[in-house]
Amino acid sequence: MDEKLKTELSKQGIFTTSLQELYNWGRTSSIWPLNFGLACCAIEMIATTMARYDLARFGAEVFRPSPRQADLMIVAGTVTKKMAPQVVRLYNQMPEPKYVISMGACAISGGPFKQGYNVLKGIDRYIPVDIYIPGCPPRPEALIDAFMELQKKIDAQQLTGENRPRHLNADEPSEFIVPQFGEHDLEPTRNSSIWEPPLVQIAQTGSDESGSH
Amino acid sequence: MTHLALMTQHLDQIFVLTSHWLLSYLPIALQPLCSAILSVAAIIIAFATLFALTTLLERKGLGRMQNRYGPNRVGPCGLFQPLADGVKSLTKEDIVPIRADRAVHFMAPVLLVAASFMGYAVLPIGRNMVMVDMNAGVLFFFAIGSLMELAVFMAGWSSRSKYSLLGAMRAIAQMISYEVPLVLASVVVLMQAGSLSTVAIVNMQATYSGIWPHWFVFTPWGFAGFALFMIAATAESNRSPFDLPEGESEIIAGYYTEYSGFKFALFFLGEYIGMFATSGMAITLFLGGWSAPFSFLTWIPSYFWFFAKLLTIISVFIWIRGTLPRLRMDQLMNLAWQFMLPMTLLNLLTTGIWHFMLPGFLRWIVCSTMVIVPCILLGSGLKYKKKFQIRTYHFSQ
Amino acid sequence: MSTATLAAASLNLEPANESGMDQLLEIAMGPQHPSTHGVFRMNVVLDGERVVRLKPVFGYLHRNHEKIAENETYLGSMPYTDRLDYMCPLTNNWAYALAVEKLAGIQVPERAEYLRVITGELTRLQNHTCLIGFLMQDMGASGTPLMYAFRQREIILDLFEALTGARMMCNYMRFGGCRVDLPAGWLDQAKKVVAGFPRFLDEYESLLVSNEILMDRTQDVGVLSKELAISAGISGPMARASGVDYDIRKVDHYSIYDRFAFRVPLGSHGDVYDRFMIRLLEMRESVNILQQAMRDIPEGPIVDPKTKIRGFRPKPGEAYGRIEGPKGELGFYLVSDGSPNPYRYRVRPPSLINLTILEDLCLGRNVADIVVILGSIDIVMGEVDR
Amino acid sequence: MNLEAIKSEIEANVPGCRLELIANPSPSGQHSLLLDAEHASAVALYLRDTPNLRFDFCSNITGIDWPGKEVSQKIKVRKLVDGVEQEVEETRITTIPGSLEVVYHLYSVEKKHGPIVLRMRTKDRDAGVHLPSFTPIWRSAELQEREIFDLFGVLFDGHPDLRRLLMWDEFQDYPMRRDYVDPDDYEYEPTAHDAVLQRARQHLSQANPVQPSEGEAR
Amino acid sequence: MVGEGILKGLAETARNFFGSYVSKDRLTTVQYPEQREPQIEATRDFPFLVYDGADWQQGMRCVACQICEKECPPKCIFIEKSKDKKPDAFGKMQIYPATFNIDISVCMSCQICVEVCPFDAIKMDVEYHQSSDDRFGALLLNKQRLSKSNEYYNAIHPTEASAVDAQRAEELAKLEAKAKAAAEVKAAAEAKAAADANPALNASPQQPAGDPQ
Repeated sequence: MDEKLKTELSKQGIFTTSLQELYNWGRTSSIWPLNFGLACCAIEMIATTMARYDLARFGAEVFRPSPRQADLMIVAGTVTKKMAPQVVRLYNQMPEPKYVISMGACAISGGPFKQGYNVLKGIDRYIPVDIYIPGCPPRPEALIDAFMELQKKIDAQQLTGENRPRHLNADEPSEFIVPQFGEHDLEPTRNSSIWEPPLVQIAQTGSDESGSH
Repeated sequence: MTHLALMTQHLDQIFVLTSHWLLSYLPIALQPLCSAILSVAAIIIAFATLFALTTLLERKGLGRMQNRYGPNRVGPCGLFQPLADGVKSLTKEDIVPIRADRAVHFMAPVLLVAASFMGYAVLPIGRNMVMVDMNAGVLFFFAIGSLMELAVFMAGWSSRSKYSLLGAMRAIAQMISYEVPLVLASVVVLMQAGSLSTVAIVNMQATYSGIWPHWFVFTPWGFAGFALFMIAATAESNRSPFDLPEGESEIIAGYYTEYSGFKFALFFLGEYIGMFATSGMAITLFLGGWSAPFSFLTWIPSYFWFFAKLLTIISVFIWIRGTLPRLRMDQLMNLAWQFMLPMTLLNLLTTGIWHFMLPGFLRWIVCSTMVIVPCILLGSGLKYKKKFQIRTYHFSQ
Repeated sequence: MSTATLAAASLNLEPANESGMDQLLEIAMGPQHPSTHGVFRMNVVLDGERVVRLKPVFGYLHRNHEKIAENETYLGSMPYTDRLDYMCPLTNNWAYALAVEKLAGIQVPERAEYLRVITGELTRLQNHTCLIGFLMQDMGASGTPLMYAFRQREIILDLFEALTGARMMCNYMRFGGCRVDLPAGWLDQAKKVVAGFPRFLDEYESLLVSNEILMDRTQDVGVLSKELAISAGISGPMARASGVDYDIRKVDHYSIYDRFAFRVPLGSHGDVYDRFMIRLLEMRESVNILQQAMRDIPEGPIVDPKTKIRGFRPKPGEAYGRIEGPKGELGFYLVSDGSPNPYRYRVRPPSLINLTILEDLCLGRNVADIVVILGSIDIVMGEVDR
Repeated sequence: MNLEAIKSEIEANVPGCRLELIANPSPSGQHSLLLDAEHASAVALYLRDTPNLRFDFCSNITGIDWPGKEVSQKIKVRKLVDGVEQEVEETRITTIPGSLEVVYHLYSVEKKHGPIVLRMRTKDRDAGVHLPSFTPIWRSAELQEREIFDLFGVLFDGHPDLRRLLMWDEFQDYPMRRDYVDPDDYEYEPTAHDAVLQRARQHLSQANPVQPSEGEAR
Repeated sequence: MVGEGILKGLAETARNFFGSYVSKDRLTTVQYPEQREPQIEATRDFPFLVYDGADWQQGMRCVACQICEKECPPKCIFIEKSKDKKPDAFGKMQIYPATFNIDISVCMSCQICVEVCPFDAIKMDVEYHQSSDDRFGALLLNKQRLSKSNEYYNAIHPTEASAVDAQRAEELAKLEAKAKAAAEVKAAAEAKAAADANPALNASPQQPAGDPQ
């Protein structure tokens, strides 16, 4: 049914919907996050659900403690290497369709702690991330903003065709490698099937002006 | 006037009449079966809708208690929130842990929902609106209610998860312990009514002296029985502050830790339906079922009163949930065996005395004393035994 | 569904002993658990629901703060201290600034001291309210006390934001003072907030203090003796709940705390209820201090003008500076070798050291008690693991 | 509290102990006592139990890594040069052996005084990293000593449960030592410079041995 | 009496429940996307570069001194100096940043770059709507995205900005006076040296394009 007919019908008082719309509407309107906080950002995440910001307005205050019942994983805080396997495992335990918001600088890239030996430089090395929120920590408004961004993203998803979401594509994995503790670092250090950074463009020549002062 | 009376009567009996009218088109041989199907469908639809509304009410009510709005974006005033949750749950992936007992894992939520719905068979929702007027209705209700324990334990055991198992063990211990005071608290009504039929019990309460109804809750033993019944019912339906089996901060999600998607939604549904059923039984036994609270309000349809009372009780549940912290397992058990059980037994005695004393002021005084004094004594005895108190603190110089 | 294998692995499904001879059940609480206050893990061995062994596992939030600080300038570590105990950034700032001031012999102007006291005590209020909220959450109170706590916290965070520019990561103190002076109208707003605070505390107390369930859950649970508390280095409200009369504000006479009249509440039982009540009482004392400080705050400079922002190099030496943080004794130990970054930078984390006795408190208790005891210790993983 | 007085008091009462007073040049004036490992426990017990000292609160325990270094000193030496005695400048290289140091800050809750700073040093940084544990004396040492073992590799003899505290058990290195080499995990650094740039470049040269062609500017 | 405390607690929650319908204090939710909290002036989020006048390239205050790059604790600033020079607001010929990148996926909003900047060129923004699903593209802010006008700065931090403007105006006035004096001296010298008939070079400083005030 095309949009024109639909608006025409709705003017007549007839509301139509497609399966896709209903499916997407259900998913967007009822995103239950995993009760999962890592560090400082978790406090802002809690603050977002509290009275002042009230994430419940979007129907998302149902923080499920068990990954089996959660839809959204808000990676809120620094992911250390010691924690990374558990984060991936939790993600694997969540049922499809599942989404990940990478909240805060640390979860995106290691943030201020990226120089640390035990800090994972971004959770997207191991699991696919839908929305990134920069900030250290992001304000609760920024989290709500990202949440709405995620809703928009879900709403725009097609159930069929090339661009269908990951969970509807049988070829795409829904579980990812859980890294193992190695003697010096995690093994593997990243999941190269989902994380391919752009080629590091470090000035090979003339770098001294930027490299030494 | 008679015209008005007829109209209100018709309004009161509208569902019964509609059902009769529909059935009259069917061959007589099919009528009992179809009547049953019709009633089952009506109950499932009505209470599933109530479930949806209650989850919303709970979320919004808790929100208001916590100085916020609660869901208000999905549909007008967030009215479609439960619908969205339902759609989402239906379309979620269903995960069965690889080492779980698949059959039992699947059976558990189904059994829970089925058992919790079966209790409604004997609940009179309105005048002449009861599916089966069983002469052992109350007994049937409690028998079916104990099926829920089985379902819960099946869920916990079949998941092969430690948290699930802990939750199931807690649930079994709690539900069996509270079954005893629950039944004993309702026995007082049976003593007085002399019948196990729910319909008879309600009919007995649906009479009035002046404007006042003859609800059992308006007697000392009835009030005590009601209070005890409600405490036991809270525990029986795993509501806060007795929500230990799913104590989120302790054992994740208890026995349904490993459930996802629609099976999890079924658990949710089963819990709420079970809660409605026990509340409905409390209404039937103590609050006069579908009868109006004042004689001059009888023109309002009977089913309205039933649901109004049900919603009031649900609101109290929500209110309590928003306020109280959870008990610990041993405290829960202590409450059941050291407070609830003696109180319910004493209440039986009180009811007997009430029955054999002449109506009058003296009867009230004697029975009230018999209920209140032991309650206070037992309560403060427990308090004393545990030595908990409000403390005073000193300050360093 | 092969996710299940992973689930099985994470939940460690094997019974403690396959032979079935002993009935012990080993469960791993955490690192992802609703009431471990972050990523903390306890390997608990249960006999039924009774705890027979409990081994805490740390390090899930070990973000190498100390190592990073050793490669950072002295000032550069200041914003990192915010992220240590992320519930109370300003006291962390303060402790660090104090340590550096000791190391380099910097004097702090009077107005700056007042600002520090005001922000520090506001932080204490905020921390204690939230702690009680989290404690109640662990007890299963559906979030209502936590919501009230956060309602109040937001009001205090508004003050922090107006002063320092950030809600949580304030980065406010500087060596020899504070970064910015009070903006116009801030003091009046703060006075209003502080004046309204006792009313909130009254409400909070009527919601919680006399609640029988709460008393039943907390009294005589997790009893910590005075001797063990001292030996195990327990500090802050937790030690005072056990009757240890030790408040660094009184003992060290640091900053200008000598000028304020305030009392130090002491508990006598050392159980969870005492820890909870001591914090409530401490908040009332903090309100006292705040009122005095806001009444007396003088005009003047807010930072020692001699201290450089860039190129700050203390002379070689070492210093240990500590303050009474909301969680306990928060200390910073710095070793300087004369370079712009510290040779050794060490945080004395009260949260970690207060956890030393976790197993002692939990043995023989219920699973439900573990979370309550843990909640009453008041940990923040950012500080425990650093 | 005079540290000198405490030192002589300990020396008088704990036979055989060797204490050294380490002065602290910074304005904090927190001087410290260097204990020898053999008598450290006895000294600690003395400090804890003597009625006028009563250092019952071991607040803070820190590990410090002092890697061995070569110090070149220019010394003027009188020497015969070409038969004439002259003052010649000579560079003498002395190797200071490395050690791991553990610093204790003690307070007294009972007497409300402190701090007294104790230090202990290991013999070297490889095999002789043993020090006595203070956990039996102050319970607060339990987790802090584990942390120092984890991050510095000091082995505390007599510790009841000496496991890694923060890093995972399989981990091999001691990351807070000055010569620790971070794992190479810098694949993407859009704003790399200084040390980070060095590491990123190192990673790049390891990951793609072939020099990438002159790419466009970032 | 057993239950007294429980009843007290119930009364408290009931008070809040009914209070939420009448009192603003008991319904603290700010319904975020539609309602906003009043902007607090001191709020900071991510840094931006101030430029004077209308053209961001011309008026950029930054002179690529790289102090902020060096002082930034998490090292999220990257600057490349230009090869040529352009006049700054005071007319002095200065190099400018050829590249100025801030990786806000690392930035921890600590404001140290602002404190150390001697040119008032970098300030803190209040914009937190930065969430995106593009990790590598959207979160690395380049010079153009970082540049914001002085008017914008005045709008978000009025007190601070007017102080900065006043100080800069003062400096400019001083410089102008100095230049004037220098020009006078020069003119005198020129007049004196007129006999030499040497072509005098115009050394008076160029006026900047976009000058505040």
